[in-house]
Amino acid sequence: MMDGTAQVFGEQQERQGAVKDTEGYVTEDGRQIGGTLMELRNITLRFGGVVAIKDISFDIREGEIRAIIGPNGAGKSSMLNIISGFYTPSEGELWYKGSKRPPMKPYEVARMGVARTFQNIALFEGMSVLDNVMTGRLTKMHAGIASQALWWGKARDEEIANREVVEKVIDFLEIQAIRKTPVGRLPYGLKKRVELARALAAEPSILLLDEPMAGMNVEEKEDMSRFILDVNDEFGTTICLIEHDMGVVMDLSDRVVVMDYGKKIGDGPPDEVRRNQDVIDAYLGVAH
Amino acid sequence: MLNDIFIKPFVDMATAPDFLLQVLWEGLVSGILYALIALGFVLIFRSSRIFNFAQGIMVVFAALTLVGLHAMGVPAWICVILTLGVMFVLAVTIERVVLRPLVGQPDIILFMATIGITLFLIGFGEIIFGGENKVMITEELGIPTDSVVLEPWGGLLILEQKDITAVVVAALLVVALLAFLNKTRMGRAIRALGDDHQAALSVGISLQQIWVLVWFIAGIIALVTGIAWGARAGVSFALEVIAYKALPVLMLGGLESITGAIVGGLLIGMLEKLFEIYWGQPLLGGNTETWFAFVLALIVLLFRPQGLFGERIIERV
Amino acid sequence: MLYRTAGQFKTTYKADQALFPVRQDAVLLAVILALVWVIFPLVASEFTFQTLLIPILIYSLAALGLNLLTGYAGQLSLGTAAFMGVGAYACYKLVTLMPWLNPVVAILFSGVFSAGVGVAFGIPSLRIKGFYLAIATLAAQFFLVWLFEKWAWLYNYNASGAIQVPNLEMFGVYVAGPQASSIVQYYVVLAVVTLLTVVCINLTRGNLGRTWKATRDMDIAAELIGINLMRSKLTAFAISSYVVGVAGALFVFMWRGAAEPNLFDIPLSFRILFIAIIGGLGSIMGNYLGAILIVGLPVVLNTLPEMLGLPISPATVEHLNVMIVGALILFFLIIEPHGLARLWALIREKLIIWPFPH
Amino acid sequence: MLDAGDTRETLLEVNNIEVIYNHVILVLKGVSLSVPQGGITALLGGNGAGKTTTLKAISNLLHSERGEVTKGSIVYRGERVQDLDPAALVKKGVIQVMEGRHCFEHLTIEENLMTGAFTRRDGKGAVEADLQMVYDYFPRLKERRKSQAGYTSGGEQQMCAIGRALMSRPETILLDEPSMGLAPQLVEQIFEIVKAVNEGEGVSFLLAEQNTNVALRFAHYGYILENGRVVMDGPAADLRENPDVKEFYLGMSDEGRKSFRDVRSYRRRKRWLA
Amino acid sequence: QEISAPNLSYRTGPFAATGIPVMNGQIDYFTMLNERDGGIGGVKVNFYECETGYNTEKGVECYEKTKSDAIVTQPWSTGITLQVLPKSNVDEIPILAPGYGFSAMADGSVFKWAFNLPSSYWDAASMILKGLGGDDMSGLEGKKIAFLHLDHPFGKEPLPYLEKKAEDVGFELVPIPVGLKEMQNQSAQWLQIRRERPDYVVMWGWGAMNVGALTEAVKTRYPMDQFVGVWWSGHSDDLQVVGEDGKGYRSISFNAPVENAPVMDDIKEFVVDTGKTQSDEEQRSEVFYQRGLVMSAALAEAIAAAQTHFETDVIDASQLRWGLENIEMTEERIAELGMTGMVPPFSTSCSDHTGHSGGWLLEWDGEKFVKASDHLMADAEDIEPLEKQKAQEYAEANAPWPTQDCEM
Ligand SMILES: Nc1ncnc2c1ncn2[C@@H]1O[C@H](COP(=O)(O)OP(=O)(O)OP(=O)(O)O)[C@@H](O)[C@H]1O
Ligand SMILES: Nc1ncnc2c1ncn2[C@@H]1O[C@H](COP(=O)(O)OP(=O)(O)OP(=O)(O)O)[C@@H](O)[C@H]1O
Ligand SMILES: [Mg+2]
Ligand SMILES: [Mg+2]
Repeated sequence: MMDGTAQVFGEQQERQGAVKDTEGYVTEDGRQIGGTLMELRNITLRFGGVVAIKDISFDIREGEIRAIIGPNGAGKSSMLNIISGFYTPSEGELWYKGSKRPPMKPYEVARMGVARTFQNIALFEGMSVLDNVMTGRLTKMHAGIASQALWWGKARDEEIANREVVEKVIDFLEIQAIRKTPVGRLPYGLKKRVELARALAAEPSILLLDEPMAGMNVEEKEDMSRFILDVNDEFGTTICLIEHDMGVVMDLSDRVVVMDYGKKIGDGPPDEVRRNQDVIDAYLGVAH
Repeated sequence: MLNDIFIKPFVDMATAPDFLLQVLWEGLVSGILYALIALGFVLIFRSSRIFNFAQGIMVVFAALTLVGLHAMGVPAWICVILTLGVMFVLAVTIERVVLRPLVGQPDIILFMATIGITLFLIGFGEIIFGGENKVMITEELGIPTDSVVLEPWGGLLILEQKDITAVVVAALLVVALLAFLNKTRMGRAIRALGDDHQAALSVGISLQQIWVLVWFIAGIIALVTGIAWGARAGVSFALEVIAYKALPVLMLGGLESITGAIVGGLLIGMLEKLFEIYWGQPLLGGNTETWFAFVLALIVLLFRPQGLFGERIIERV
Repeated sequence: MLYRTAGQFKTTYKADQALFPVRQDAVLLAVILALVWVIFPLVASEFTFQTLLIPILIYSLAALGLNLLTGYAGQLSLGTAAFMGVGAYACYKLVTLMPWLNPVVAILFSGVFSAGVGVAFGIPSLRIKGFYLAIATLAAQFFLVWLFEKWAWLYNYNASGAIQVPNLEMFGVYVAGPQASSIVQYYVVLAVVTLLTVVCINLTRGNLGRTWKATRDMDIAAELIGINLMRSKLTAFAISSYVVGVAGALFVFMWRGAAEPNLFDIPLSFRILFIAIIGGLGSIMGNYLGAILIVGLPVVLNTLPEMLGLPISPATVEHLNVMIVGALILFFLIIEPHGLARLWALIREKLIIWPFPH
Repeated sequence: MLDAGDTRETLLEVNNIEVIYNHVILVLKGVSLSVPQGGITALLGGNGAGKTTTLKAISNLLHSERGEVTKGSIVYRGERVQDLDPAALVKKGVIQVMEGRHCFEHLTIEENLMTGAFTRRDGKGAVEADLQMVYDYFPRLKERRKSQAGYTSGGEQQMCAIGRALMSRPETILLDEPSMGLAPQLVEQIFEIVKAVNEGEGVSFLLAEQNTNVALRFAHYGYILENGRVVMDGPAADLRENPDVKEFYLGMSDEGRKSFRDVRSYRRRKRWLA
Repeated sequence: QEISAPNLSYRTGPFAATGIPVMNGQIDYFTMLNERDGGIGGVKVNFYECETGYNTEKGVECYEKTKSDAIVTQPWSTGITLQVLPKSNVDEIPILAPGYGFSAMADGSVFKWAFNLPSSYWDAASMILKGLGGDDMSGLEGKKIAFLHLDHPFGKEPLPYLEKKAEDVGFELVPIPVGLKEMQNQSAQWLQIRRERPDYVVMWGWGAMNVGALTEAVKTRYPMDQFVGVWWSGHSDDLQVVGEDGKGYRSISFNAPVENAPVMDDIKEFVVDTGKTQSDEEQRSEVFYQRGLVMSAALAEAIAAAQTHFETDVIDASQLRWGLENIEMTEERIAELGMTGMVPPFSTSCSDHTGHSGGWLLEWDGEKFVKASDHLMADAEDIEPLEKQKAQEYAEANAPWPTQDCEM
């Protein structure tokens, strides 16, 4: 349990409970990837008659950057929603840190260290950037109502300690200047960055990013890529991302899952996926 | 106690079936009248997501105008036409003065604005028409006022002809509205507007035109409602409180649904009457009609959060 | 440049989190406090106490309670009056069952009952949203008022069915009931309101406040980032109803002196909703501005024709009043839908950059 | 394809407009641009540059966001249009496809498309034919025609929004970030459709886009917006070759495309106007 | 120099229909006195209105606003009465609630500052029972009486008395409450009446409730001659809605309309013809307007009595209190006032703040109300102890409560 000051943003995450039985691998650029952090087994998801995901299995390993790609409507976002507990799969199981995850409410999932961003930005529009990022730390604050009401003791200490963590995230993502701006007024790209900040503030062990770079120009994508790589690098955060920009996906990710019409049509390192004929037909159009 | 709750009421129903029929009929008639108010709500809600609290006062206002004009010696049918004119002017004014500047504001702000309209109309109406109770010009409008007396099972069942008229008119109105909303270009535009008015604007749907239209139709419904209620209970500002009853009807039926408004109205009208007569009065000291509808709607909503016929709430991320 | 913020730097997060980071605001607050604690009591007449000062404070408090729920946590409530009623009846039972109880303690304690009732009627909010949720609060509204009427135990079986505030003493001074003087009641109300305002400010700027605001702005996202919606909504209902309940107890015990059940009927709920909305949802200060407008305006309007010597009959004045209040609500909504508080903020922003236009 | 030198009749002209939100936030600080008949004009620029605002100013959708054009003029076919309501503008043939899709959630895809034809008066048959045309362009929409738009995927919604605009038989389409969130194949496809519509039906486009790469491939002329001002404009081909554009908008350096992984140090955006 | 006597009127709101004619009558009477006699004892009476809309909050506001120079408060609603009653002790202003308010206010030793002349609601209930069951009410034995009442302090007021009587006389009492929101739509209540088949329906109605009840009664074909209302349910306008169908309906009243009473001539001469009235011809001939006159006459009598007793023209509030305790409305005095037949004689005293004038049953003949009974008197034997008991309870609940000693 975290009491606010003991552990601040910037320290290495503890990797407790990770399964050690599956072997990790070493990436091209020499990073050590750990064992399986999360595993999805035979997931199927139906909405009434629509089958959004059909019998898909894949795993996410500790410390890796995992991408999910596929045409629109393939079921990628739905997959993230399953991981973060928003949808309950009609069939299949989900294993996390070595044990089968029982059906859970989304907030319980979040408290287990899963943070995410959303395809259609889901910021709290009525709050300032700072407050939005502070919500990322809600799960780490435990002061009672009485203490909060009087702004005394634990509540105040926690507030200051967590504020420090949040300021670090803000510095990291270079959004200091807009700290006090209401997010409603921000341009799209900055909103995406604030969303990332909110997710990072939770110090997750796994970070889910749903199209983090949609609506950005190249330069901004470069910045965003940088942030993602640094998070992964410095804090060892496992990242699972959905993205349509093939340049980004191919450059950043360690392994890629390709989905089409709810089915998995490819899975492997970028180079392999890029050459997969099914993938080219269904998604890429031309080889990238 | 258990006997009083679970057995006696049903025994009572079985032993006096004619009375039960009368209870149901009374429930049906008030249900229809609730539903009429709810219809006005639904239409406006569909086209603008505005929860139009002013529908109740529009009913009063329409009825008062009608009666007031008649008192000035204008023939009944011309009164109706003039009243429609007044309702049209009202629709245009509301659109110009209130809705247009408030486009795109949060729902609750618009809701509040309609309460502002309500207050304004109450004050305005009282200055013009005065607060006294007035008699609806039922006969002058050619509505039959006799009653039909039936004797099922040797009992007694009294049906007022004006109630029967109200039921028939309401049914016609619903059919017409359903056809309008689902089959016409305007109807589609109204529904589109309710979903996303920015997008509606961008495809060239004119908010102003549609809102005037919709508020005017709501005004027509208000006039019909006003005549029907007025014929039953006289016309005065106290009528306004019945508008509250339209709220549970709406919620039960689903805020966007015409069918819902009617089904909700009938359900609530009949059930609250049954409950009051067979449970409320003997066991709870009566007057349960003040809350029964709300609690009923609440219970239904717990199982169907969008009401019986409402549109499914789309939750996606 | 009266309102200059330049040059006021914050060196610690603590200082940055202070209530009034801008010095001028602190000065303004000091002036207001001096007015309400010292100047007003010195100059106010009985009439001013009874028709302006005390009701404005009590209405502000009720609106504040509602604002926590609707403005901060995003749950629309149309049942405020009923929850006030619960507070009032609870307080009445407390002081009649335990006459030795300190009246202020009784008032503060009676909020606990309305908090309980509030939570019960808040449970549907877990499934029902938006306007549909209003039905739950309306059910509370109508059901509770009915209960106040039918449950004779609540009003000690007296014939009129109304509750009447007995004379209550505290430290040898009457604080409630007909014998209590207005100034004493004013101070009691002011103290309670000040206390609860401070509490509400703290709650809304801290963790709980952020939880509520997140729930309000986007509940799905809130849940996905780890907020337990049930807890968030129910605490909002509880705390909001608590404040509203205390306001209800004050309403009857420190001001009205007596209450019939239908006092707590829906028009009162709407009135408080007006105050909260005109003042500004999601703002603390707005409630005070709103109350001043909604409570003060009719009083002023009523005296106006007399002062101007206009020969308008009292009934017409009343009708005009209703009309004007309606029109003003529209007017304020149109010029600033986010309420007087936002209007003030806007003016402040302009003052800060004044004399430059942007 | 149109050439840079080709001078055609100017359809839409924006002269030095200024836009203020909420009475205080100055967003556009003097933007001028023109859209020729039958051309595809691209409006490029980073986040918050003011592209959307420019488009909304043209289509008069600012009003409901508490924004207003305080200076300058917007002229369409020689007529000042900034005081018209959006519906009147649609009747004149200018329609906007909004950023972020904005489909009518509770209407089916087909009903969504039909609302696009709201202002048309040329009879059922013509509308029906155009519906077929849209389905031909977007077969995916035909598959999902009976689904409520709220339940379709992002890409499907984008297609629906474009299709809906086509249904009004416009002369000019203001297209805001059509590629956002679309699979690469689809981006290509949608731009192909834009091109096809442009060439086939003679519709002019004003296109706000982040995906500079594609945009400059399909557009004839481009404007680059930074911080509420136009900082550069020129024929698309020229812009593609401009070294600044290359570096900051196309992500190319002298050695060709750089890997996102290799951008080790954060690059500061170069400002044309500091 | 003038005497300030404000009236907390309600010409707006849901009950305006009942309020307007009474208010008109009240104010017209004082206008007449001012015009004809130059006031009372040579001092003009400033009888002005403060509009409450029957809203308690507004009422209290009016009370606070007017109390500085007022010699009397006429709160005009049970809710407002409840609130100003305890205050009047502190502010020392008499409350005059003619024909409404607490019945127990009759006990002047406890309610030193409150007056509800000339008859209380318990009196009304008692007179109705007598009117239906004969002087000893024996005709009611074994009968069933439905008590249709507004679910509000006003409507509940006669219940303690009726319950007691039901036990004593042996009739069955079925209370049927009508919610404020159900006033217009009483079908549930009348279905209940149809099911219960009561021998009589007694109505404690107010404002729009009356019309609602009458139309339902006509619809369910309840015999009108078994349907009786309190005096607020005897408004001609309400009956106009059912017209001929309402024939036979009765209402108890402490005043009766007398079209050509001498006082009406004075009203015509000094108020109507000078254009100082808001009433119209038709209204002036009706029960409610004339009730307003009677109420004002009683107040004027009290003022006059105080003036004589204290030998001063401009009396103050506490002097008026004495005056209100010493009203002598004898047959002769009534005749002098030109009100013969409009109100029964009565007198008040220190211990009796009501006067218990008694009244008549008025019957709707299809067009107007006419007297339909002899003068009825409430049975004091039962009512007096009840008054004492309830007054005592009230005083205890509101301790410390100042009382006065009426023995000396
Ligand atoms: N709540 C829901 N109810 C019904 N259908 C749904 C729901 N959520 C998703 N779907 C359907 O499931 C399919 C997959 O949707 P999803 O959003 O996962 O696609 P995606 O791969 O993220 O596409 P995109 O790249 O366009 O975002 C779509 O056809 C969509 O219509
Ligand atoms: N409703 C609004 N109120 C206040 N400011 C706004 C509003 N809408 C936009 N802005 C501001 O205007 C500026 C320009 O926004 P705009 O949406 O036009 O940018 P854009 O170029 O379309 O960016 P993006 O590529 O992210 O869509 C931004 O800084 C934004 O914060
Ligand atoms: Mg997706
Ligand atoms: Mg944009």
